[in-house]
Amino acid sequence: MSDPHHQSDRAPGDEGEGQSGVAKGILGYGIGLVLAAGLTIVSFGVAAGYGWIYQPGIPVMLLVLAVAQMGVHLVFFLHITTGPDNTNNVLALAFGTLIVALIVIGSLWIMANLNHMNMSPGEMARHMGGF
Amino acid sequence: MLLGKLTWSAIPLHEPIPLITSIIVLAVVFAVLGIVTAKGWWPYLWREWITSVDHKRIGVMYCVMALVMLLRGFADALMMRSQQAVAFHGPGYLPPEHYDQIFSAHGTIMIFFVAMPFVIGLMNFAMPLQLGIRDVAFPTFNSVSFWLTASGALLVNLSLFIGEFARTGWLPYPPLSELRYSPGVGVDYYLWALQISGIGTLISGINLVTTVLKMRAPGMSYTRMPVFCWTTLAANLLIVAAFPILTATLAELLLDRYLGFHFFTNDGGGNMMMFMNLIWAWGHPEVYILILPAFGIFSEVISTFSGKPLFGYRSMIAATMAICVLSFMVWLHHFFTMGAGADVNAFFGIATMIIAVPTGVKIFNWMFTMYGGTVRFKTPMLWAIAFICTFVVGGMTGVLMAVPPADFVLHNSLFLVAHFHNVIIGGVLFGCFAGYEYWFPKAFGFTLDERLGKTAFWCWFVGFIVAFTPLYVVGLEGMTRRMQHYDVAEWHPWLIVAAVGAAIIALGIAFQVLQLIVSIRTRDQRRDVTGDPWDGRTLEWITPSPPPTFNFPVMPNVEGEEAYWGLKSKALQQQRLFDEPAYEKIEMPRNSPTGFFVAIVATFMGFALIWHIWWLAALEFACAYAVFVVFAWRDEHEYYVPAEEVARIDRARRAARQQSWFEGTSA
Amino acid sequence: MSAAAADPHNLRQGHGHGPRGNAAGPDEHGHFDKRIITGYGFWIFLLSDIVMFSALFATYAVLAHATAGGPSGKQIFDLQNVALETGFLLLSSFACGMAAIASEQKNLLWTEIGLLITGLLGFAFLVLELREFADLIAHGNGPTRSAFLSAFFTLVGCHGLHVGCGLLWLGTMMAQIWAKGFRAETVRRLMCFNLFWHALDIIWVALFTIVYLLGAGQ
Amino acid sequence: MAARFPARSFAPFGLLALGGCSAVLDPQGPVGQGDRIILIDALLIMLCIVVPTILGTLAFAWWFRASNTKARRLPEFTYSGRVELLVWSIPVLIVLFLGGIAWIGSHELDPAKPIAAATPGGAKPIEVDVVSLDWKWLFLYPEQGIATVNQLTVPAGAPIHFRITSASVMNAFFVPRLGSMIYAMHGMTTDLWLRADKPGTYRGLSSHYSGDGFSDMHFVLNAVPPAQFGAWVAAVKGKGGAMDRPVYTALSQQGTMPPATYGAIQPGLFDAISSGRLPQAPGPKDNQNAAR
Ligand code: HEA
Ligand code: HEA
Ligand code: CUA
Ligand SMILES: [Cu+2]
Repeated sequence: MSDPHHQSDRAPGDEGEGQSGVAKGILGYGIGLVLAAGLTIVSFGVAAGYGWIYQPGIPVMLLVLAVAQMGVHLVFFLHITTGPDNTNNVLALAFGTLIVALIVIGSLWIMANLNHMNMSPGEMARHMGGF
Repeated sequence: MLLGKLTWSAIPLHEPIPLITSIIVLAVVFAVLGIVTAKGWWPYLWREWITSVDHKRIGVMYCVMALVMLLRGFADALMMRSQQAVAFHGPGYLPPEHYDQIFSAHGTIMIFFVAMPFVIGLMNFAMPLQLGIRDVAFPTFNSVSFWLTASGALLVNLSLFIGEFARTGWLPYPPLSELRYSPGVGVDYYLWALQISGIGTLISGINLVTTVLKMRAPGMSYTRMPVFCWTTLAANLLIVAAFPILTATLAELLLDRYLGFHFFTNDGGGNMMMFMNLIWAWGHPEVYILILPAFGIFSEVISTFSGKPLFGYRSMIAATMAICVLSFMVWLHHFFTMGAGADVNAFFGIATMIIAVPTGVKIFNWMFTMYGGTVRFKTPMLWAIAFICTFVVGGMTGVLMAVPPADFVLHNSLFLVAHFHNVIIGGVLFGCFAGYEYWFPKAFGFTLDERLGKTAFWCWFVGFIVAFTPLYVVGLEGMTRRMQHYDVAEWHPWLIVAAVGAAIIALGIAFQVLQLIVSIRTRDQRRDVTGDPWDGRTLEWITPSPPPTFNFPVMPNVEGEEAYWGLKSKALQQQRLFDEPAYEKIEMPRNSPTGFFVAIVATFMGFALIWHIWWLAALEFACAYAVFVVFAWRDEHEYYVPAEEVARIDRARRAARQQSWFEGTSA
Repeated sequence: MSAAAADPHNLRQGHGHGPRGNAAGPDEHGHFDKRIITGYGFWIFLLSDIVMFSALFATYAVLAHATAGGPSGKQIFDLQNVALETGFLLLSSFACGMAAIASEQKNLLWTEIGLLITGLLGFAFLVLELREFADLIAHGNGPTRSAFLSAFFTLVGCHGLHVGCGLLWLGTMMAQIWAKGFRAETVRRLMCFNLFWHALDIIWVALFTIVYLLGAGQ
Repeated sequence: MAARFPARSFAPFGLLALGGCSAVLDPQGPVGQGDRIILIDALLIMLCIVVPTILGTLAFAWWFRASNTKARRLPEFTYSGRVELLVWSIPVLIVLFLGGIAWIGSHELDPAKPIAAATPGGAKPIEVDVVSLDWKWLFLYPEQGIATVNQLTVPAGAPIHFRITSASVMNAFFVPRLGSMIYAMHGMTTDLWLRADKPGTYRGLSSHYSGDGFSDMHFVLNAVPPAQFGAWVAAVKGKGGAMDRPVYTALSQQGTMPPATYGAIQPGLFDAISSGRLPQAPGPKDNQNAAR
């Protein structure tokens, strides 16, 4: 009997085919490690500013690299995939991501606006001269 | 110092009002403890309640705590209403430093220790029953959640006797709440109490989300869940997503106060506006955490007492989830007047209004549920109808304040106070009362007195209107909230009317208490033998009242919406009960004192931190770690309810059903 | 397949494996798969934790320029140290994964070794972080210096606190496996620990990017 | 107060007629008038849906009561595409309308947006710098070089530009009969433009709770005919007294006080307060108890 409910859902962190081989498991983590290490090195390299990258674009580049690396962690370490057995896990993740995005973007937008509107004249002068 | 900042002067010996209150409260507490001891109830309480991990028991305890705290919150409300009724051209009877504590405590207690526990209690009680399962996902954590909430409530109430409570309003805006402007322990009481209970709430949210998503009876697909389960899911998703923000925000304020950080201070580059931003990023979702479960209760109640399935079931679900997401996009409407630019204000104003759409859909669907139904005016239904009539007014004034130019003159006025009492009392509280009357027979096995219930309802309804309509008027007359006294003659008559309204509400409360007492005394005549006193439609009515620990002798298999209604109709049609199932032993989680111990540790730790008793705090940290290790080390033991026991209980239920359905004596 | 259809009173019994339209279904005894439930609950907890961090991140981003005359990130961040920390944490995550694989094979020795390495690397990370903090404070750049430093210490320190708690938890787990072997509940807890440790790594990625790399570039 | 504005006659709360002059609904300047008309429009349009909803609920409940034998029961009526469409679209339409008002209103009535004089080419704007203290209001007139506490005199018909800050905790500056309020915050400056069209005495207050003395934190705003304004300024100057650092420092102690005037101000005082260069107000005296 194909035991439906044991497959139809999966705990986050559980790997795909259940108790598959050790080698396969190590390989998965290994790939993850290599990718993550690579992305980290590139990030630090970009930030060190060896002049590889169009200077003003660096922050964007760094953010993209970070997102990529988080994806690598999710897939290879946490085993969150888009498979049907993972739907609930992914939906929860999507909800969490949405909330994080709303909070961070919303806060930054609101606070930038407030800081701009409510800046004191004295402060303004300092701000203009500052960074 | 052995006792940190704690000295005798912290006890309000020289101030008559707090002193007398303290003495009365302490007398009542000791009387209750004394009775329990004298009657030898401790072992029973310990076994059956304090260490219980049964979701029904925990749900009931949450509700009891909410009702007790409701009395405390109401005492505060009465004091405020009477103070404002007399404090025209004079100081009234409450000096500002007391009055300021009172409204802060009132708001804090009502939101965190009345409304939250009440809705969480009802969700805990009813949701697993409706889903057809035996318990929530993490029964022991459920108990931990409850006891942490109780610990927070205890700390808040302790501030009455020892020290003081915050004088900052229910949301402690810095810099007023910073050490410089609030050097006392009041704000610390507030902060630690909420951090502790907030963790409890968060755990409860995780628990209930997991329960709904992962533990439904066979066949109970998402589109077959009762709407109350949907709103439970939505409310708990909001808890999971919003409470961490509260934790972080309060932690930042704590760091400012305890370690001299500069998050929100006037100096060091701190930014007070960041606090408003973050606290409302939690605060707005919070009000939907409160109202969504109430919406769920009304859905159940209206459908049951109209004798019809809910109208527009799928629309209801869509509306619920829409509110859930939208609630995270509107928080700026609480500070339109902080000087943000027009684009920002307008954006958040419009986002706020959009919530009126799904809410309106819900209201209309309830109306159409009654349309063509057979409406029975039992007490829960009265609360539901009154809810629609009052909530739409409160919602309307909310939308009004979502228009920024209108809010520019209404913000922080008593108009605002009227708005939120309108939605909270007319929505959340009426919902909780409806749920209380509706599920009481399920929880205790006997019904509540209808006549007294209806009298209480009418007092409440009338009292509510008399108490809060005047606040809209004085709000438009420019009266600001949190006024300890005033000298504007136009306001005075309205505030006297409002005080009369509060007195009528008090009458309603008296009748509610009376109802409970009378019903308990006459419980033998009002037994609910069938387990289905209202001719219900969802699975909680399939089990006996009160339900056995394991809820269902055999897991129900769900074949459509309104799982129980389907079964019931079929049985009635065939004029016989279904065959007896084969009973098997049932595995249930064991009781656990973990929650209780965690709460004790948390209470002492909170107290130590509030009073800067560092050795005690350190000790409690060590204890907390010890509790964790013991807990993490435990072996999970279940126990089994033997098949014979299961069979005995279910046969009794079947006999009662047989009797009432097919042998005359109808329910 | 047709268990439900053959069950007129809709109360399941016997041993048929009925259809499960959704994954939530229990088996015929009313048991749910605890591993999935526990894992899912913990996953939700992690998401809530991430939301908490997002509030701290938002605060940091808002206050990053509020240096009140004190040093800015550029002046105090030592990227080499951060790179080292990142390396430790990443390897620790990997070791944790290895321990997970070993525990799936019920291999006590390798599980313990994996966890030990995980812990040691995590500890090394923590030491580096504490050294950085101590250094800043010693130079008068503690959290009370400016709003920026308050936010910095809180955000990074909160992650560090998580790592510290994780280490305590890790120790408990190791002792437990040693003493009791691979019981179902221990394995479940180990799975949760794994999730926790990997999640911390994810947060660290956001941290080193937003706080250190972007901060140093300002 | 005479009902000068026709809109007032359909003030939605019939009750209000009893309330004497209700501040927010009887504004005396363009900002308040804008706020009020928006408030009333929004309320009316919503009442169009809210009142029928309440009546409909009561009617349905009553008609379909169990004891009514005439009611037609439709136990299967649980879905209707037409009703669904209706229940979604009516709120959507109202929100579209309200959203439009909100967008335009937010921009037109943005507190920081300068307003014109009552008559074209009329009185030129006057500047008032506002500082909220524990628990009193300090008004600085940079152009006139005078200062007042808890009393504010302005020429009727002239736009007033308020720059608002706080020396300690948050407050909100609000003159209900002139319109919009705005927060006063330490280290920050908020802008607000108001105008009083008619001479008169209007109540002003803090509409954001700020501690124990908060209830006394109100002031009077005297709008005087423009001609008298100059005389008033001269009188204040004549009375003497100066708002300088020592006086300001004394003022920033916690406490309430009756209205007062100062014939001179130390230049740059407001900028020093609002930019945080002057120390923040000290707060409660028993601060020592708060030893860490
Ligand atoms: C859940 C939320 C809640 C509830 C239910 C209430 C209920 C009431 N509130 Fe409150 N209120 C707030 C939340 C709430 N309030 C908040 C958040 C604030 C802002 C605080 C601040 O400014 O910071 C506030 C502020 C506030 C003010 C301050 C206004 C001001 O700022 O000037 C006033 C003034 O009178 C007031 C009055 C009342 C009254 C008369 C009631 C009454 O309706 C009380 C009703 C009585 C009860 C709810 C108890 C009755 C029931 C029982 C005891 C159960 C009976 C027993 C059995 C069934 C067995 N409230
Ligand atoms: C349970 C609690 C609860 C609920 C449900 C709501 C619901 C809403 N609230 Fe309320 N609110 C509070 C509790 C709540 N609020 C509290 C406690 C505060 C004050 C906190 C403090 O400062 O201390 C507050 C403050 C508050 C403000 C801030 C005002 C200010 O500080 O100046 C605003 C402004 O936009 C607002 C708006 C709304 C809106 C638009 C809704 C909407 O969700 C309402 C939607 C419902 C309807 C609109 C009615 C039904 C719909 C129809 C019949 C359809 C047709 C109607 C239309 C299309 C309009 N609320
Ligand atoms: Cu297969 Cu249980
Ligand atoms: Cu809100």
